[in-house]
Amino acid sequence: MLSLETQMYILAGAVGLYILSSLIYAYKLATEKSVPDMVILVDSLTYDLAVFIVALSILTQNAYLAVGALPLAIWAYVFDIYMSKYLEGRELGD
Amino acid sequence: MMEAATLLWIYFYSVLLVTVFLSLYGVYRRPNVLKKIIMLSIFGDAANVLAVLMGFRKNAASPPVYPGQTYTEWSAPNSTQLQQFASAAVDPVPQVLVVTAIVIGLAVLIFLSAAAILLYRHYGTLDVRLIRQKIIEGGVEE
Amino acid sequence: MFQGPIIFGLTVNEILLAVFLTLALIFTYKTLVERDLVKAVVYSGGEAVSYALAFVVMYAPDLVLAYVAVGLGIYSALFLFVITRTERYEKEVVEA
Amino acid sequence: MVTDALTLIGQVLGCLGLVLALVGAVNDLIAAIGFVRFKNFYLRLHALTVGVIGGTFYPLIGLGTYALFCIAPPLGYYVAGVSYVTAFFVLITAPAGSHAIARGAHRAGYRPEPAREDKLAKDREEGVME
Repeated sequence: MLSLETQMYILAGAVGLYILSSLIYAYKLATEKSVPDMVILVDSLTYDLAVFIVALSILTQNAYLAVGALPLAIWAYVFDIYMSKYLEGRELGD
Repeated sequence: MMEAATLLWIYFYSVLLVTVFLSLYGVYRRPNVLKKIIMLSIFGDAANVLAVLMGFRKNAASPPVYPGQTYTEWSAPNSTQLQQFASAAVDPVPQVLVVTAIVIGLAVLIFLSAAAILLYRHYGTLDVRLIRQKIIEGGVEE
Repeated sequence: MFQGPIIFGLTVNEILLAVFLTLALIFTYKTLVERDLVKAVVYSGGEAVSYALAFVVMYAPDLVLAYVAVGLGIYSALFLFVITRTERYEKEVVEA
Repeated sequence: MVTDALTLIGQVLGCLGLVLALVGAVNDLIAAIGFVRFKNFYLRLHALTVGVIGGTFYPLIGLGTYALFCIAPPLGYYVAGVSYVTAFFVLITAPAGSHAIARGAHRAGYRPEPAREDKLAKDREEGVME
């Protein structure tokens, strides 16, 4: 099978691709005009970075770093719900 | 010619200081009260990151949480393991302080938001220049 | 222990930290010059995500638990609540 | 003998998970290009779907499998648990969130710009559906 060095370099390549796509998302977020587009761009950025945290935790052999993935995914969903409620023109407590 | 690492660390501190001064400029110059509050939140966040960066260390190599390294049966680490751990670990004291600072900043911002809503109910606007005009015209003192 | 490649004497964590701090600076500038306050709130959410990832690469993931909840969730909800109760656009000039 | 076969199966599954993570990274890059290239908001929702399911859910499953079979037990079990739970919650919450934001955008007046016909807006004007 693949040696350990090869596995780690494949993982590092995946981390590099995630960073590249996050930079594209951030560029698009900085030049975007309408509000729903910006909201789904923040979503994509957050989900990307959740995977990035887990990959970084495997890459540095540190279990302590993987904690942040679940809150990132959950609070991006909450951000979605708040913005859609605002766009529908309803109060936040409805 | 300095090393690349030294230049990068100078860049970290300078970009954080630029963020801090940009947000303070926003607090001072923007007319809307809510924009002032948003820039104040960014100011607090940048200050927190600055505090954590002071505890970060060059070539910090992913310390294990416990020096003994086993999770099921804990054994006291010997002096070599402790030395390795202390030579690679980041400083935990600013992180503990920043947890408190985040929560207190949240409380302060909730108070300021309630004050902004009351201000809008009283004057009908959030622009500080219009509020000053209304105070001068209406003869309300302070 | 695999520490990743060392590029010009820099570890991967330092390069990623530079990237995330620069992203946060760009989002702060966009928040400063934006007239629409809803867009300013979304930009501040992106800035919160950038700082959370800066915390991760600085080996402080316990702060991420508190900071993502506060910066992306509660600040956005709070500011949107204030916007629904008050006005949305920031005025540029004032007639005398 | 049996132990060797089980170890080999574990290695194969771990490497398949690693390949899944790499494919997911490529998917995410495709989604990012789609965000740049597509014309309006309702088309970009397709790119969001590629970025969430193909670029987040499958790589998390792959990384969890890799950590379960190819990393020494305490760290491996921990990372596998975190990634499986995160993948489950992403699978539940992301479609609900994208549906909510699409509905809110259509109610707020963002129309699909190069479109032949918008039947939802027409139905809502005629009062067929609320």
